[in-house]
Amino acid sequence: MQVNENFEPVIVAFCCNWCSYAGADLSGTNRLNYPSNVKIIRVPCSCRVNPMFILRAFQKGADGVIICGCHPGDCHYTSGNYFTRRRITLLYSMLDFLGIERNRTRLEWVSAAEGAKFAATMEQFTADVKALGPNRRLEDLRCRKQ
Amino acid sequence: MNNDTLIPKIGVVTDIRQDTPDVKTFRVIAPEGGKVFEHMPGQCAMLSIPGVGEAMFSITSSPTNKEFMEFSIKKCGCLTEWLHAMEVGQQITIRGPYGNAFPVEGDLKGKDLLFIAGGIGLAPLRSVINYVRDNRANYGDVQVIYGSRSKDDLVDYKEIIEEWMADPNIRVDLTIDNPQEGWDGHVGFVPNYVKELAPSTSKTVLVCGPPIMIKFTLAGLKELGFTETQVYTTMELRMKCGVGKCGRCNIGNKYVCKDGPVFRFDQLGELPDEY
Amino acid sequence: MQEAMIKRAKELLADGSVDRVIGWKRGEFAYDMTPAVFTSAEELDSEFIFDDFTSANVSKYLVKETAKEGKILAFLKPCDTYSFNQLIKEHRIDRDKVYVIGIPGGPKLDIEKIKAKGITGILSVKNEDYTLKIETLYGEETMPFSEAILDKCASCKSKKHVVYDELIGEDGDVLDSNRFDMVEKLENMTAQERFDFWRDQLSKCIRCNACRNVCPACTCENCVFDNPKSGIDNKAPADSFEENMFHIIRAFHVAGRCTDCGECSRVCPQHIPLHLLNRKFIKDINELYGEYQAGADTTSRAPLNTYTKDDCEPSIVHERGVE
Amino acid sequence: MLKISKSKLNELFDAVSAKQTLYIPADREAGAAEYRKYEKGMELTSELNTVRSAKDFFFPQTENLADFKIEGKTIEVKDVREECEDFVVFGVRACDARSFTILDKVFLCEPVDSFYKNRRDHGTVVTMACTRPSETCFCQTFGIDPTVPEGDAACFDDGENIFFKANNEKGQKFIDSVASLLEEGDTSKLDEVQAKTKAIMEKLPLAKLSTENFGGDKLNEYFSSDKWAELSQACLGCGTCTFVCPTCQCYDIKDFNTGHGIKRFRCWDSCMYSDFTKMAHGNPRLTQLERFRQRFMHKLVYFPANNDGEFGCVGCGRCLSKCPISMNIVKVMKALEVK
Repeated sequence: MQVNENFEPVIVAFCCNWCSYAGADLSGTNRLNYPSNVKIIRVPCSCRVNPMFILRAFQKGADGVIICGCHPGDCHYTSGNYFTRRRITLLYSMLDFLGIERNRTRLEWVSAAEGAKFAATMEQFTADVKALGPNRRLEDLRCRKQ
Repeated sequence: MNNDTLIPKIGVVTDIRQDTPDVKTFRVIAPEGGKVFEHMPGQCAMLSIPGVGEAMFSITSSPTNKEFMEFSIKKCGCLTEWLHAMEVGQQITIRGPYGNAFPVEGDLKGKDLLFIAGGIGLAPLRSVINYVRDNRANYGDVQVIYGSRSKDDLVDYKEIIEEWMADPNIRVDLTIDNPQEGWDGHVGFVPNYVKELAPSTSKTVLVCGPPIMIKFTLAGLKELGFTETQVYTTMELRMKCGVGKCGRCNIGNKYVCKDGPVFRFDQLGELPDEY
Repeated sequence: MQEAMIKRAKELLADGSVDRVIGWKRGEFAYDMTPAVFTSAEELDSEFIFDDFTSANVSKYLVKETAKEGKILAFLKPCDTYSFNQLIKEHRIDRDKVYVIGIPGGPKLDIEKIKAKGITGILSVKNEDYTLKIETLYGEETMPFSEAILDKCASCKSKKHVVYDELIGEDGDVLDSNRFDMVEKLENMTAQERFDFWRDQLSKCIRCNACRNVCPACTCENCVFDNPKSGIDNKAPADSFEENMFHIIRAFHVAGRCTDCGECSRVCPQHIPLHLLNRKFIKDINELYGEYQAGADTTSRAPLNTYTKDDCEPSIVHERGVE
Repeated sequence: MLKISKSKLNELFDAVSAKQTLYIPADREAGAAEYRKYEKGMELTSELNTVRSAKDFFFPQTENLADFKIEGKTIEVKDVREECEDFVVFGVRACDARSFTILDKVFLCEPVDSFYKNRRDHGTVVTMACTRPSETCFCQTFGIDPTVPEGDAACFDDGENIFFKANNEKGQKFIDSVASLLEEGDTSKLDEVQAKTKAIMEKLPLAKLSTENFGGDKLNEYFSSDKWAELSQACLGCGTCTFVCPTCQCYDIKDFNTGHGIKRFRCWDSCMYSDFTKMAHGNPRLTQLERFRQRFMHKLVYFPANNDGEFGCVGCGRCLSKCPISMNIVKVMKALEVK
């Protein structure tokens, strides 16, 4: 696939308050860089992410959506991320079934201590989405900026 | 292409008055000054905050007011909550006027008038009352019976006290549902108060308020000897277009937005009971 | 079969074991039966019908019916019993208020398939030895029974009644159906091909909500798509995105609860194969979390209401099959 | 009468579409036709009618009414209307053609709906006479003759040829624009076909359905009929009947936030939906009974009461074949009129 060098994707990252959100903070305090394309939305737990949020993000202009939660077993609410795992697996599978590019969606477990992992994950994901080009298959034309 | 009524105009909110804990009165003018459009008492306008919603509100100010329009709006849903959060200077969209009006230049002319309002029901009647006050010679006796839950819930209390009560040409009777400190007026529900006052049956009645109040008031009026042809009211149903095309505000074959909102009770009686 | 059903219904009405009967009512034509509630023997005699076209699943009506006073007799086909069970599991139906008589299932016929053969002006449809003799305004037509079978019956998953108080006729078995074939075929396509397939299908959607309103799993009091506070309420697909979103979210909301009764595809006025979305979820659940048939029992936990510590990671989606 | 051989019909389509957009009913899949923008080689369907009605051309499912830009306290209203380009809809059946007359009564009465009028002014409707009515057809109940359809111009099929007749100036203009492809033809076979169709019409299962007992004068009687409860019992509350109906015209106006402005659009709405009349303080039509009743009362009683006896139904039969539970206007009429 041809990569458009000028294309800057919009990445929406849903980050769990108890781990990856703090992980993002840590990567900041450690002066680690991660792409400015990433817009973080803080959620109380990764299982707060309703499938609708993901679709709505794509509708309103996201080119990629990533969900970050606590490592399995570490959930602040005991089991939230286990439910997330099932739910999001099925949703991503459905998006794939509908022909939406696989690399536009991702789920990563990032703890509060993993600032470096957070930065690397975002770096990688942004590059992947950038390679895919703008989101066209799950786009609301009315929201496209003229 | 011609103007389309569905494409709204801009209105600027120039004054916001907190009337009661949940009612605010908004003063609206066109951006270039003056009124956005002319109307007759009883007519409505579609107000909207784009992205939030659009809804029909009765125009509370009298057409004789040449500078601005006013809307008394009770906070009860999504749009009204946004409207209540507005600041002076904010723009809204407005389209209208919609609906028929009270027949102030027709059947009501020369008649003795009795206005009965409950709560926010004063909003559409205020327009008529002020219209009548400004054209006082055209009408006979004018009496207003207005009630609310409490003194604080009386809409436009200031205007009622300072202008209407001071006007020797109209009689105003106020009532509140329950006794309250600092209130030495009448206490009791509007329908009972109407029966107590026993107004003359020669009067034409304009009644507006919550459905339950209207129901009992009408029954009371009938007891006093009033007929349905003497009593007018205004209806409200969900509306989208305002011009009888979107198909939702009908009672039988009449559209409230186009054939209403003002109905005489004998007209309503012919329609199915679905409101 | 119809006679036996009417006879039994009349007996149960007469001895007071039930107050009402839910079944199907004769229509104007040979094929337009309406689900209906009967309260008297006379009504049953004159209007009750059970034939090759009585395909509507009546279990969802029992949500409303069991909220009323009295007991109702429901005739349930095998596939309907799965929906019924699932509704019991979700506490939507009061089991004590229903007397279930299991009746044999299909295969039922799809009038649209007959019409698709260019047969019009249909006056009557008779099944003679698995050949349909169709009397029309333009003469008699014939076609094989097998070509007019409803899609949902063609890939029937089970002839077994999972719940009943009594049976009329024999009970069958869970079938080894080929219902996932089409899903698999799609999975083996490229992403672009899949996208084109679904765009072609979903662009037909007129958002009539028939799929949602007929679905026995869609029993929310206020659907998220009707709720102005959800931010996604819409009444018409104003954009291709909204077509996708409605069907993805609807399928997701019934994932793990959908019994694959196939009503969504049956009622779709535009013939969108909506059941494929639900089957995709069922297939994924079976493959990733173990075989699960919604409605097969009333006690097991729905796959999305539970988890194991060693569930697969979502990345499995990215690793398998073709991109 | 002027005619063209059916084998040359596509030449006519090519000629028309070279000048303006042409829509014809084409097969989408076996047994399901839809109006499509004509492209070279596209075949006219052999189906009697399309799944969706032709009202889409004048009253689309969604359309943009206005755009808003909000900045601080100010709002800017953008009129997004544009003069519509001329287009031709070919092959409209008599029932759908009549539905335009009914929609006109709603949208062209004061205040005129400029969105609708714009399309109506620029659209030419070329109708096609029916030769094989289906069992679900009951247009004759509403005084429609499917062998002589309305519309700007009408076409008649005698099996080999398509004959053309103009019903008004717009239709004449259409015929003139393709005159070079047409030739004078003998209509004797056409008369035969028409007579045969008329004979079939009399044998239709719904041929005896009559509107005699309906109309505005029986408003309260029908409204309070005790049949509604039974009739509406199985209704799912979906909008299928409304959306496939050529005369249903109720709409909703909604706003959509695009992130860089507000789009106000109008879309079809259905009186069968639970939120159709829902207000902040309540709903006058709380159960499906009231909503179901509204739909049929509107078509059979309210509409004729307001429109000189014209009914809000054209008997196209779409709701008969598409209702998921097979409840429809015919069943309602038959149940109610027993009096």
